[in-house]
Amino acid sequence: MTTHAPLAMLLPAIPFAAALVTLLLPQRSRAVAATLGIAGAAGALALTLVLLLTFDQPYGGYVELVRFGELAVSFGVRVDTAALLVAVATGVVALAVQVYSVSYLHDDQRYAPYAAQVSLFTAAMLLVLVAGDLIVLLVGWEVMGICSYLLIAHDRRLPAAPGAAVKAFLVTRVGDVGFWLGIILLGVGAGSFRIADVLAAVTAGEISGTVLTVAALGLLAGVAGKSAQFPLHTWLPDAMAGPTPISALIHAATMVAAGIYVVFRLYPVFSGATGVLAVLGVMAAVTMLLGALAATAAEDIKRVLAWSTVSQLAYMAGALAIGATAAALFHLLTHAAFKALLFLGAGIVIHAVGTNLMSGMGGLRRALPATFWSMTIGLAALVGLPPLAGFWSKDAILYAASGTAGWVAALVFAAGLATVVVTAWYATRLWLRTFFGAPRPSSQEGSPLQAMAVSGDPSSKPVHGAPPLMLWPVVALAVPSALLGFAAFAEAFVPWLQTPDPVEWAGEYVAGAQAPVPVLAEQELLHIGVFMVVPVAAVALGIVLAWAMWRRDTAADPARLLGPVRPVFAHAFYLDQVQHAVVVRPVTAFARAVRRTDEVVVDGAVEGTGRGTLGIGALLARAHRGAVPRAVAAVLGGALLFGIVAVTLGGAW
Amino acid sequence: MIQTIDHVALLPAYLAAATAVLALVTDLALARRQVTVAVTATGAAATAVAAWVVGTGPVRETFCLPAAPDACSYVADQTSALMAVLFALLTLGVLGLSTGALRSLPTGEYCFLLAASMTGGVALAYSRDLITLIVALETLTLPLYALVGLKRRSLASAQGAVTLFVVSVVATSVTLLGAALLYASTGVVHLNQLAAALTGGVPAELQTLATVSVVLILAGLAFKVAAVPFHAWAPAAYDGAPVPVAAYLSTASKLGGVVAVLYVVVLGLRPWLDVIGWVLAALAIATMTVGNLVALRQRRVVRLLAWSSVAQAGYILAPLGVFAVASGRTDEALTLAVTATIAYAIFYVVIELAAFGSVAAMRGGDADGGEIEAYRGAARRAPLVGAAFTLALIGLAGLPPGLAGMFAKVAVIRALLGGGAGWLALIVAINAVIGLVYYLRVAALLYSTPPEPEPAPAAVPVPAPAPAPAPESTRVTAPVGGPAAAAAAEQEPRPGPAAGLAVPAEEPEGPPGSSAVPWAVAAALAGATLVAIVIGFAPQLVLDLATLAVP
Amino acid sequence: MSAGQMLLVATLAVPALGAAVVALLPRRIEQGARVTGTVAAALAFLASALLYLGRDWSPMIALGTPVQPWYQLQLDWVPWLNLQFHLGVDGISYPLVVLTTLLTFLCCLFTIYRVPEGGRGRSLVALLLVTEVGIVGTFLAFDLVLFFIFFEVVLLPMFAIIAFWGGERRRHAARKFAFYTLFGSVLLLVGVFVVVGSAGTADIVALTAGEALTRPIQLTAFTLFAVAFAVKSPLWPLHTWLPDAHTEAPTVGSVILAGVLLKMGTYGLIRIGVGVTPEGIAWAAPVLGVLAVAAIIIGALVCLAQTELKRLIAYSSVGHMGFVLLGIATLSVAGLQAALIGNIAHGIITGLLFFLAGAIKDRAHTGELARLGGLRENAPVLAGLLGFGAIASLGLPGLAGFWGEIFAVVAAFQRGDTLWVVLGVAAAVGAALTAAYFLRLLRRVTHGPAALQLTAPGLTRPELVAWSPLVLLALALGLLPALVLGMAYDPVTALAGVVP
Amino acid sequence: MRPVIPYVIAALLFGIGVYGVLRRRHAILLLMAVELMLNAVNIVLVTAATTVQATLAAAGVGTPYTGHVFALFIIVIAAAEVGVGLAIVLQLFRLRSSAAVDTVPLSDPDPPPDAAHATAAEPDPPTAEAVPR
Repeated sequence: MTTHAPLAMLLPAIPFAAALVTLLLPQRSRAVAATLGIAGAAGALALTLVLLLTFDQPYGGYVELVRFGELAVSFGVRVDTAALLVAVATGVVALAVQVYSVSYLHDDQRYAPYAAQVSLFTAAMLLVLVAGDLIVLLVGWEVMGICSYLLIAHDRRLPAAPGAAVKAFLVTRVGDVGFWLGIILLGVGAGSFRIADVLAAVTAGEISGTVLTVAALGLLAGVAGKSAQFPLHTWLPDAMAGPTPISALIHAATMVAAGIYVVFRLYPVFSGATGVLAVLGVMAAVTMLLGALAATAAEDIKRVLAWSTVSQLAYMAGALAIGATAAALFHLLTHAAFKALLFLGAGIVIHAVGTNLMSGMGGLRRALPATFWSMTIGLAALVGLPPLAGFWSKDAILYAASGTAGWVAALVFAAGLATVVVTAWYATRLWLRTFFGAPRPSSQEGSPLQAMAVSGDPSSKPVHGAPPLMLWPVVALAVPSALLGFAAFAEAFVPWLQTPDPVEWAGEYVAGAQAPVPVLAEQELLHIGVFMVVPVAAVALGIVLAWAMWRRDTAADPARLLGPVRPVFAHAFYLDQVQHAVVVRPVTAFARAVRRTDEVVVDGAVEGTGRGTLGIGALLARAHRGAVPRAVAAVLGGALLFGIVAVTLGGAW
Repeated sequence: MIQTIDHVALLPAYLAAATAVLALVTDLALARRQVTVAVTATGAAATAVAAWVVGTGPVRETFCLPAAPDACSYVADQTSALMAVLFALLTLGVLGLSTGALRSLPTGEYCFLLAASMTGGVALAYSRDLITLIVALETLTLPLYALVGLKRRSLASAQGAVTLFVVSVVATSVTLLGAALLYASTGVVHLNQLAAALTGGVPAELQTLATVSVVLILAGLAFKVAAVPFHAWAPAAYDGAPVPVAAYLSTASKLGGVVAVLYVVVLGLRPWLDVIGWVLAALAIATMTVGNLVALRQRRVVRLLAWSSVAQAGYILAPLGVFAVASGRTDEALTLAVTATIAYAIFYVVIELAAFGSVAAMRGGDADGGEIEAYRGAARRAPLVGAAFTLALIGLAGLPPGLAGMFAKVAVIRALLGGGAGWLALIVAINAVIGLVYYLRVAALLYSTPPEPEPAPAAVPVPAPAPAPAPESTRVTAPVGGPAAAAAAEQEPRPGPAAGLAVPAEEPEGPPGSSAVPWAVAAALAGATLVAIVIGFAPQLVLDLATLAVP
Repeated sequence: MSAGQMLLVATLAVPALGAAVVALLPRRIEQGARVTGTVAAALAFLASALLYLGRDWSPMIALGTPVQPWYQLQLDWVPWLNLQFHLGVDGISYPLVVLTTLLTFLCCLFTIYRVPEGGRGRSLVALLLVTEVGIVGTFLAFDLVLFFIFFEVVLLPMFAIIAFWGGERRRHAARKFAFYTLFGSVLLLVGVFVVVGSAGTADIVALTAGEALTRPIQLTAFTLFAVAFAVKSPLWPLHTWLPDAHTEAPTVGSVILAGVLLKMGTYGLIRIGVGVTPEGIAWAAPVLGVLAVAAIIIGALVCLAQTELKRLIAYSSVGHMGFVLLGIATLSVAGLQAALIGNIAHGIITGLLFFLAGAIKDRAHTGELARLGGLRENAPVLAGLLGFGAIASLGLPGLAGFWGEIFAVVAAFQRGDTLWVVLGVAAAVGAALTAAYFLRLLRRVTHGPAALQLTAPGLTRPELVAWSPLVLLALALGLLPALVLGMAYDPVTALAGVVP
Repeated sequence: MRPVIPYVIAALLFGIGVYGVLRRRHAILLLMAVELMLNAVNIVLVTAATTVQATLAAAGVGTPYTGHVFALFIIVIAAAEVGVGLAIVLQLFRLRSSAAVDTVPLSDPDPPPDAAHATAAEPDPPTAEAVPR
């Protein structure tokens, strides 16, 4: 049994090295930066595949970094199939994004730092995936956050970008406060930060009761922040201000999925803590519906996809809440594929049309045929049309929800089913408004469609065909979106998705030690049976509804028929404004108050003592302004005073 | 029968008196300034050497009572030797500083009065009974009235002299009343006999009388040290007097007060420390606090130095305040406290001499201290003198570049905490902070940008600012010497006095008529600063001397 | 005089002589004086770095005294005051000494090319060297009275630096700094002699081991020490001198002030507070903890409402030192180690931030956030560095600031009882607030449209040379905290053993 | 038995002296008051000397004249003080044509532009109490 711990440690190192080298390059060298970026992503992907193929059982390896008292922090890895599968997904999407960005940002002269930051992000994501130590996991976790901050604010032209970047980082950072506390409670409780020790301690019951619950809730807060779950979801739609490939990589496939992955990896902590999974379940249900409904009324194509991501992540969270960890991970993988595809496709569409708003699109199926077909596959997978990947993974979740006892499962199932309908609705709306109907002139003049509309000839090719470097990744991603579902049929694949039983290999692996085969909790992923009809019917319902509303007036937006509810959905239930009013404004007001008190009271006291001393000095000086008799009086008076006091009190003390 | 008199013990006093007479005769005979000053200087030096030589010898006692041979009026032991040497050296130093001022003062009278005052000081050092002590104190003070009023046609000088005279006379009468009542209640005058009488306890009905008399004596002596509330004369006298006389007032005259208090308290009133302990503590606290607070508001340099010397008197008396606490009255605590007082006194007089020396060197000629504002940027024109003045000021504040001052304050705090008077140590600490406020104001002023030479007619005696170096920045000229000189001065020994002679050659001379610093003033200043730096780096020398000198 | 002892003396003597030489050079040689000063600073840095080699490799914890200096130099200076010229270095003080000499060297190097207004560069270099003597002396002193003397040596040179080369209200700020710090150090003096009075010796090595001090003595002494060190490493209520001093000080002054001057307070608290008066600090630990967390929260909130660049960075120091003091207040090995690395990290990062703030202020002639903006448009490298500094300072994991903050919270949690857990949580919230105000700073200064045109926006070579070591150190310490904590582990474990 | 009357006389004399010192404006008269105080001290000393002499004579120890010697010294001191004092007051009178003690300020007057040298003859005698600064 060969363990590849050192190799696994190398995994985050490759893109990190690429990032460092690209950062040191002068800004002008685009070609070198691009190649380095692609090489980094490809290298990581290749190494992951090697590790996956030569994998036989989970292993870990640790190098002690630093010791604080008896708590040590060690740079360690803990590799299992789940980690490697998500790593493969990350690698694929990262490679696709690097290739795609080369042409998408062809006119951006700050490409080198952009490529470096993407590589750095990939390294951080891989670090989170393979980290064997909670603190190292936290390092990867926060470096991802800062990379998303830097990349959102990358585009100089968008005035909203800096604000969105700060909002993204701060909302996740608020969640991370809980994450910090969770990790610290677990580490202090277990006496070590290694995940293996922590899980062993949890299962052995050393950490239990309120400590475990609070730690789990803390981790949950961090996950909610990072995976944009209610109530910390407000940053994801605004993060769309970043370049589209970034939205694809970070805000669709990898970073937002990291939260779900951490819950998967530390599952014993959550299952051990009473009531935490219930909280997760409720949160998931709420977020599912919230995301889907908000997507229905969004006008910007990227915001639709962002809200869709929020609701799909809620699916995965729901699955975790009811114990279907394999289904959750399976949906994570399929979602990574088709959501990345959709975003990159949207990028091509925006590139072609020149605007994000769907009002400026229409009838693009002939102008961008390849994009049209791949996005159709993507949308179909998103909706869950059999036999595409989305159907199998979402169906697994719904089936698991229906099969598990308890009100949480019922809630998840109900919300899931409703969301399937709404998802189908907005997906079809997007599909029809972008690719069908008459091409609508976008508000910004000079867009290629403008030319097409003016010339009245729909068939004339718009100036911007999809450049090959952007098209190939989209098409490539279409393959897993379509076929990944069938992987569920391969019996080797299912155990890969299982969470290895924590107790079995709690001990770290010294290279070469014989590790027992993990006993798998039998979760079967696949079932063919009558139950499959229910979700398919829901999808059909959603599609027909959307199609009917659209057919009435192909130029107008089907969302207009939502009536009074539309603005509520468009502003996502005004949660953004609520968050601003409840959190942001009070904190800034309190800060101003604290500053004033600090300057007036504390500083005032200090300056006051200064002025007071000078005042007393002035007083005494005035007392000395008299003439000589006053001095003589002072001498005699002083002698008299001292005499009287000496006589009366005597040597009393 | 004729009392045998030990003339060797009396040698320093003889030499001092002889100096005074010789100064008068030389002035009468030759009437040349340099010769008179030279004679007085050699006389002072001879007194110092004689006092040192007598001090190293065995303890010599003379003028003893026939009946009680141990009760002697004139004792030449180590304490007396140290004090006598200090008086002589201070007189020598002040004489050095006076060469500038002597251009407009009657040299003969000046030197005679100075030597007479020195004789009083030397006699005070050796005195061991109340009569000799008070008479010596008067001999020390009387010439000062005249010295302060010596500036002809200067109203401030005359007013200063009258202030000093009136308050001093009243204080002396209070002291004399105290001494008389003490003699009435105990029947003895010699300090060691007094101590014996007080241990035995005074008859009950005379207890209050004795207490009052002791307090009155302390009040009178506190006047000499310019302790609050007996201090009001100091600012007017210092400001009116010529700068060297102000130097003498703040060093020698104050040292005389301290010596008198020490002898009376430690030798005479040893058994009654509990009675007078709180008096000393109250005096010290009042003096420190009032001295520092009023000094904050002063606008003239010499007045500021006067108030600062009032505050410093508070620091000197502070260790004696430890007697107010029972744990402070043990022998071990007493030695600690007295050593600290003497050490602080020595550090203080050296730094004070350097401070007044710098003022004399900067103002030159016979000008008075002048406004503080006039010193703005003075350290740029005369970097070395500026550096010495800054070092002296920082020494008085008790901060590291002025290591001597810092060790002095550390010794006081050590003595207070050794004797268990923590609260007094805190008060001294707080006063050190207040003290830094005005010392730093003047020191920073020295190095700040000098005022544009506006055509103000004020005859600023300071040599006109050197042609401003090319302004390399929009700000007015940068500090030429730079505070680094002060900081650097602390690091390596100052170049020999010779180098500190005239203002360094490269410093282009101001307009004609402004006098370069006379060599004697520069020598005295350089000597004082050098001594300050040496004892700053090796304070143990002073502390050993002080331990030896505990009476 | 062994090689080690020679190095100890050299680390102090070289800058002192350098300052003297620079001050006494004739006024014509302006540039030359500054270069000699920088050479002296470089030699001092070299000597301090070599201190590490000279240590004996014997097992760190010899029996007996918990303080085990690598080597020490002990000469009698003033027996009457129990004062010995007793220098020594060990795992705790070595990183701080090297940080001081490095920062001073960088500042002197920086001053060769850019002299702030208000005075000549040579005087500034001389004063920096004297300040270095004071700070390094404080870190090397193993005698309480000597510690006090070096504690005070720093005061006047720093006053002069602020008062002559500072900004608009430099006089007021310098005076406030001088009197506030002197107030602290005179209390230290009284505390020192409370200890020396009752223990009979001022030798820190002996005092840490011995049980000479009774409980009441330790309590009174510690209260005095606590106030003195709280003034120096500004603990919240006693911090108001810091914003004025840092804002008005010239760039190099702010770097030294924030970089190492604050560490004298925290180092003193560790070496003397924990070492000499363990019962005192054990008794006062909760109060210290609460004030530290108050410093974190209030520091962060005030920064959130700040409108001036340098003042914001100054107040951020109050927050960061809050974390360090929380680490010390926990009195556990993890807490003290968190404090040590927090010290070094804050020194490096805030030093870099002040260099950058100074550069921005020189180019934009204003520090007001309202008028700055869009720095990355016309000065991308400077904006990038400011971004790096801000991100490092907000405690991004992987950079130096993170370890100090998280392990202070870990140590608080390890104490276990509710007060400390609440303090830990509050500190974690404080860390989030820190992220908020730094990102607000970046948004105001670097992002957005170019607000005003800068004079000579490009970075000059000397600036890059002066700043690159700090950037590299921030990254290196982030990835390898063992650089500092490796050598500090044994002495800290021994020191923590003393606490009851 | 201790003689009481001389002490009472001395006390009264000292009281009058103190009153004189505090009330009198003219320097010379103030000097006279001080002389009174000193003479009061002399009385105390002489009476104390006699009582000491009486007690010591009984005990047979012979140091009888300390008190008297002290009185002599005080007379000498008083004489010296008067000598110097009169000279100083004269100088003040010549400069200010008034020897009123209460016009001699303790603290520095408001610094007129040229405070260095007061002009020799003051044109108008200063008012009773200088304007409070």
